[in-house]
Amino acid sequence: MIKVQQENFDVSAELAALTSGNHAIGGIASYVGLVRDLVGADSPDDALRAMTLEHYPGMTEKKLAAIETEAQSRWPLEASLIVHRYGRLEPGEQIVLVACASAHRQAALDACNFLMDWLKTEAPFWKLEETGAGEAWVDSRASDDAAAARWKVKTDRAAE
Amino acid sequence: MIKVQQENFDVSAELAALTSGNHAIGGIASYVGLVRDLVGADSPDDALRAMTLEHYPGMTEKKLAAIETEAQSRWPLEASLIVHRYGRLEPGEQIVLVACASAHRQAALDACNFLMDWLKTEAPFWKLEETGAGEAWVDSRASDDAAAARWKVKTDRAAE
Amino acid sequence: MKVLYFAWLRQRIGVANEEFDLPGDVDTVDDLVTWLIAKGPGYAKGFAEPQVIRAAVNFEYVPFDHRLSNTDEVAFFPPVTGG
Amino acid sequence: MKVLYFAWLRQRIGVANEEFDLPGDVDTVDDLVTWLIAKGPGYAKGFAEPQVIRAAVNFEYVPFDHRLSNTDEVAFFPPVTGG
Repeated sequence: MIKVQQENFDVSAELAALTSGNHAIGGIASYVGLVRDLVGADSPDDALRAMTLEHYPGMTEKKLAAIETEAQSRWPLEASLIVHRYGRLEPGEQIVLVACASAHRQAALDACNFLMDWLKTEAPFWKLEETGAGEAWVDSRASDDAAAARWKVKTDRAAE
Repeated sequence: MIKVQQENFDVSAELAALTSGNHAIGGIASYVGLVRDLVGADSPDDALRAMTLEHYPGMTEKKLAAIETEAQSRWPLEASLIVHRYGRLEPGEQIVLVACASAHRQAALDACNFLMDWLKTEAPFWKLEETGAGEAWVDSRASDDAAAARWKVKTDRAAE
Repeated sequence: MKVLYFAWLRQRIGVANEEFDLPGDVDTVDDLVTWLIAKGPGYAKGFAEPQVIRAAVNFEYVPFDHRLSNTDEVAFFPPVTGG
Repeated sequence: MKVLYFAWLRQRIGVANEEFDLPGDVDTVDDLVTWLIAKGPGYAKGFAEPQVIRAAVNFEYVPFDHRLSNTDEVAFFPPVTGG
């Protein structure tokens, strides 16, 4: 299931809905991404006040559904969920939830890892950071691209 | 933090307590183990009615705290949590929660995976299954031992 | 066709989306970028480093030699930073 | 010393734990198993396949050649199945 929303989410409620009544599920691996504020440690002006997530409505849902299908084809999942928020979020707030339920522990954990790597590099979201020094768009990280490349997902992205 | 308890746990509340006020945390990887009932699919007599987890009070807490320390020495974790229940549990109920919070996504996911592999093979818990056919103790699984061996944790276990 | 811009590309160009007929001399995404750059300084600034810009047509990532049709929805944006 | 038994080992022996003085001819965990087996049929049944039984002394897993002292807490149990 895919949810792209402004509202916050409750992890317990999402996991309960995902597994409800399915006793073939041995476990649920999940990852919750939070708005982090590391930059403010040294200089108060650098402290993150908020982050605004912009996305491409329509394409986001389509791409998230496609990668969820890909994960389900790679691992024996009983259920899966991606919740991704957009809009303005403050430090400590939840951004994203990925949850994968399976009879098999390692399948659940690997699928969760796969989906997070993909989200970082392929999901059409952009982050605008607000600090005391002003606003700045977050650059994509080479380490995220390398992590996603581990899985050899076929994409038709532009040659870069 | 280590909790060995009979009571159920609320994942959202546990994660919130783990990360509260720490804005250096970029994400939380977690795994929730559930009581699974696969055996009942074909024959009603084989259906799992409940599972009773026995443990070794004192040793359980000591071993869980030791492996949590080991995980914190291997990965840059901001916080970690193991909640393991004991007593009688029915299909669909939560057994265990492992959560690892870090600035770094992969560290959180790997540490969570490590702790779950360890719990399956080294934590002093035993499972008694109740079905229509009676009660039976669950054997340890060779696949769990192999998964734990990946991490090369030093143990002074008896030669087997 | 409909063209959308996101993140700092949207800010530099000054519009979030616009609709116009596919110009006669525009066959590919690359051609469209060249055509847009000629429209004004905001576009020129937005596409100053075209190698960092990604394109999607009808919600799928495409290379810049992808051929366009007049019914396409085309989106341009910087590298994504989700999760 | 205190000795504890868990899971099916506890059921076969019929007691969860017991306390007694370390017998004079018992030096190691292995010696203790031999001594226990002689105590009765429940113990003999419990330790019939000693290679599957694990031992802990003072909350740490030990090999069967581990030497015992009278103040030890010794636990015997089948392979664990946590998580």
